[in-house]
Amino acid sequence: MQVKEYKPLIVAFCCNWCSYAGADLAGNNRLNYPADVKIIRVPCSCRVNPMFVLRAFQRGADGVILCGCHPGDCHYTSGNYYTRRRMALLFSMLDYLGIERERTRVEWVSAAEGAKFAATMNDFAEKVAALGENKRLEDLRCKK
Amino acid sequence: MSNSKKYLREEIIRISGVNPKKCMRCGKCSATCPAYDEMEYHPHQFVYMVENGNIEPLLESESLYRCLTCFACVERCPRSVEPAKLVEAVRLAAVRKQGNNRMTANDVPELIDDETPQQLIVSAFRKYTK
Amino acid sequence: MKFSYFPGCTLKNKAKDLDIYARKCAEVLGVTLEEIENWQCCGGVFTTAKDEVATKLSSVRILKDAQKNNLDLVTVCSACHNVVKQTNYAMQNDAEFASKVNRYMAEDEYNGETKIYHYLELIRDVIGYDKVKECVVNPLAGKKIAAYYGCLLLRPNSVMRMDDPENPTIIEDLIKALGATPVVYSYRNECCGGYVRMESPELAVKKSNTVIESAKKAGAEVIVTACPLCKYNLEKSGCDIPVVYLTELLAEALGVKEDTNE
Amino acid sequence: MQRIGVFVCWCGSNIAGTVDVVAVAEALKKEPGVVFSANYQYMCSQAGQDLIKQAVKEHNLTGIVVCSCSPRMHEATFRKTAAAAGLNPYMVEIANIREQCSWVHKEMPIGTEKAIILGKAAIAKVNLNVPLTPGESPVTKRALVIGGGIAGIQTALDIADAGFEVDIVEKKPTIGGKMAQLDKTFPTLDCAACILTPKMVDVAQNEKIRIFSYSEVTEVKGFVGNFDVKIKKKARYVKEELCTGCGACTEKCPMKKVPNDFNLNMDTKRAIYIPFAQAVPKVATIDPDYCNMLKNGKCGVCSKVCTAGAIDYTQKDEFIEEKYGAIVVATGFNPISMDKFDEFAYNQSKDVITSLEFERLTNAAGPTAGKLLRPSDGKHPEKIVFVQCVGSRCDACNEKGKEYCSKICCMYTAKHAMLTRDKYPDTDVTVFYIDVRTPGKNFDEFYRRAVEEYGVHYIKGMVGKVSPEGDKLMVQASDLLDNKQLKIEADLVVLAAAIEPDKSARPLATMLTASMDTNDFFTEAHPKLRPVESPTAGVFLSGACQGPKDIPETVAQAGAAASKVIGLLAKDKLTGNPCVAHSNELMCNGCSSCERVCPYGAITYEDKEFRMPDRTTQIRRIAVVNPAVCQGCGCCTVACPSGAMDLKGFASEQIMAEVDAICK
Repeated sequence: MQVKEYKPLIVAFCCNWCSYAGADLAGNNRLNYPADVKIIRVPCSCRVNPMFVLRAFQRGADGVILCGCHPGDCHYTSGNYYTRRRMALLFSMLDYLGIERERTRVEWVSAAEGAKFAATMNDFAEKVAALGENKRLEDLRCKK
Repeated sequence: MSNSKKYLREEIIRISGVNPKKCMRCGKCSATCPAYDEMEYHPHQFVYMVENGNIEPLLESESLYRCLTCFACVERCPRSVEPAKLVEAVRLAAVRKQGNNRMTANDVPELIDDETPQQLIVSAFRKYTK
Repeated sequence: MKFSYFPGCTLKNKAKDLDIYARKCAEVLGVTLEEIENWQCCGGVFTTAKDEVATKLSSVRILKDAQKNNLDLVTVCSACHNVVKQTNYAMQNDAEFASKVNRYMAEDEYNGETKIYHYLELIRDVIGYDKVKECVVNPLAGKKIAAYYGCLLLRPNSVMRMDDPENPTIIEDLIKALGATPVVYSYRNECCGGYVRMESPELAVKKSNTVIESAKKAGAEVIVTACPLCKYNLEKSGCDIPVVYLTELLAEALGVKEDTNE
Repeated sequence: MQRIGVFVCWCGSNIAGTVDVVAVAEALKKEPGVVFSANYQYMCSQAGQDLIKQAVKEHNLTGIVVCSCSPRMHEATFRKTAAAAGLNPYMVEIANIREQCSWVHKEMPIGTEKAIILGKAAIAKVNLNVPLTPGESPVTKRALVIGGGIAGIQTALDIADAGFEVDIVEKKPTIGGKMAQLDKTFPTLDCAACILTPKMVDVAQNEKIRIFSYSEVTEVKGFVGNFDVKIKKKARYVKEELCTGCGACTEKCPMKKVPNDFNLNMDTKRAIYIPFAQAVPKVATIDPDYCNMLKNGKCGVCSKVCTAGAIDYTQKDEFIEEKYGAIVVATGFNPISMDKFDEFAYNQSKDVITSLEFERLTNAAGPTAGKLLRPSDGKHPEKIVFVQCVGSRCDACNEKGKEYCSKICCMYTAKHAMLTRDKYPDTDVTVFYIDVRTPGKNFDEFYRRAVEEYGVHYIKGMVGKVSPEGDKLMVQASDLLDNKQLKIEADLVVLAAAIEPDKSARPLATMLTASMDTNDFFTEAHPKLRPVESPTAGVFLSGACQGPKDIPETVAQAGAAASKVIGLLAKDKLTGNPCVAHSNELMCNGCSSCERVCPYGAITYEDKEFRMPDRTTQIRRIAVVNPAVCQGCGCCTVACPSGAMDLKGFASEQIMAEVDAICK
């Protein structure tokens, strides 16, 4: 029997103005990153409700990453600062619940940083894959 | 390109770690080379000939032993090609062949004097023998 | 301040002045050089071939010893510096090479952690020219001195990172600190042909003469170098102005030259 | 339940090469709500759009999912298609299976699997979409042009010509830019000043154009049609409105040793100066780093000789706030520093110069009054060597230069060589080149003339080292065609330095949230189809800030940028973004959390009467979002503790549905 290769499931929330454009630029430049990364477009990283992150983990995501504009560059002036604070709290709580720090990340990627986007995703996917499947929130997972 | 030429080219590229395809044929390596006049094949020709697998003539050439390893070509190449490393790789490919040592211990006494620094003798062995 | 020190084989034989004065001057300048025990010759030239491993092991051991002593490493000879620094760079940046080397290193695994200073960098970055100026007792005022860098100190700059490889100032600044006048000339960073001295002496003479002529035209009275091979080659090629080691020059200015002249 | 149509685009082989589009269309057919699924080579083509329209009619679709390129590329296209078919345009969602799938993954099964998941997420979202109607915002009918070189000048003139007001912000004391420093222009050899200065005068006299010279943009807020910009007018210590530009002060100022940057520091100017005779505005400026009066209060000569009373040593930087509908970036270029190329001895000999310095040396208004003299000893050079491609076309690993071709050097070098031979037939001119690149109207003919009629020696090969030897320069170079190393004795060496974007470009891009490439050139919205627009709405690009360009190209692009600006300013209203926040008044408890995080002040509170089930009335404080001010960031939705605040188009439920679809 062939053992199915373990593929992590990664949800990436990208702000429309910088990071989503950065992801597009990575595409334009044909910079590869794992297909395990699935991007959800949000207007600003500050649109990401901690609930969304929890939901992703409950539904079986192995890693969640938020990408926004660099500090000071937010299209909406200050959204990314809120993201940073909110996620710092959320991630420390998740850490307490046993979801390793490496499974969550906030990263600033500008519209010009296609290479950084791809590098970030490669690195994140590698780290998440190294941790293996996320089982810690299994009990909390919604039963389908 | 014949297989043996291809093999030799891959060997030189592997030993040197140089990618000759980066060259844009500007000739700055040869423009800056202090040993140019003493060389039959010049640095830019080394790059071009390795790229084309035309390495046999280089292996036979005295040019291999005229390169000063001064790295002027490496430093000034706008394309980061590093011609000196190619010269060294071809030279090694030549001296590594059985019986092809450029210099033997017996040759040394004639070539040195009382003041010859040790490093010259050591480095000559590094460069010209295997 | 204490540093690990690697003199190299030539400095133990034909270029004793380079070594002795380096230690003397370091002491005057408040630096202790602790010679690495049981070192071996670095090999005199860094082979750029990726598949040459054994020839670079002695340099790796020197670097590892400095790391064991928990000290940064100081070198004086240009050739040794070039070889050790290029080896260290390869250990840091060429994972395949490093893993091959470490197969020879038993429990002494090494991955390029040691920081290397050339004696000139030690003066510029650690001691400082101001400190040198304070310690000068015999200012070399009026002397027109040409710094000869050669190729080994500066190139390849991506590894050596000592100074601007095309317009360096590190030796000139030292000459100024010693009270003398530096002579800047165009061929100070061109090769003297030292490495081909045995293989094709006529070429070595030709290249040396280009350097000597360039320095003399610019008004040099003395040529200063950090490389025993350069010194030998320039002298053998008929240089009619003195060629001295930079540590000799330094010792003269710091007033410690006579002490060691037996 | 929605009736959704799924349309999978091949994008030729761009998508179909890595994604099995048929399999994607088949798989998505089974998703809840999907009643129709199709694939087509180019969904964005007319035929592709017709396919969508037809499907909407035939299958009574209420929602559309297009699996195609990035929504940043064609979301607007497909929304228009939906509208044309009678659907609300916001019932369209795009699954990005090109930039974020087929282009970044190599294997067909992996790409196909991911494309299906992305399609499912989009379908899950559309299932929860509701029709949205955008609000409208007014357009401020004034444009801002940043940079007053030929690019900025041309753009401003063209916008003003259409009847709109334009402000030019120029950081130097005068407009004119690099072109003002040039002598002649290729390939026609007309004098730069003769064709530029009339345009500068036109700008000065145009009542629609204001020039903020010696000024910088310090802050940009707002959005397309409604930018709020703060401009710093640096203190020039001269009252602009009083100064007549007579120049008396610039002759009497005792501080004579100020490096003259207009002549690239090859001569000096006074501490109070007018950069050049035809400067616009022709107003003096005091350099505070050199003025004795400003430094230690001792002098005041300029104030004494100024009959207009224009000198004001107490002047302070002034800040101006202005509203604009559109912003044009025209920040231009500079030659790169030659510090890292000292194999050419630029820092070791005064007689090694850059091409821009050569331009000043041959300019009648330059430091030598147009006589070609060596900077070191003022002697006429008998032998000149030009070196091309200094710092251009370098490898990415090379720390010294730029990867791109600087584009203009081949032509200006041919010009310099030709002009030298024309004026001084006794001077020997040699050009070292790697390639001569002359793609332009009459360009190659021009270069051939330099060779054939003017006898310029072109040698294929690069210079390796320049050695100053006495008063000569020994040039060591390759002659590749002759397979020789040459050693040439020259009197003057001219380096064709690569060009790079002005240093002010990067901080400006940050302020504008406009994107740049790794070389700091501004990125265009589309490299072929939208070459003068930045991806940021309302920001346009003119001239070399977008990439190396010669003058004809710059002027063409400047005009194109102006026409885009005019098209924008001609509108009275811009249709806004309907994806704004709104509060569910039944859930809102009036806590003000949302108000505190809103960066636009779009949220206010009102007391509203609610009828309770027991027929009593209750007055409660609730949040109200002003849709014209809200920009739709969604920060408030997360801050809201009761879940009353949500964002249209990106509702919590919708995003959650996407998460579920992806994690299934």
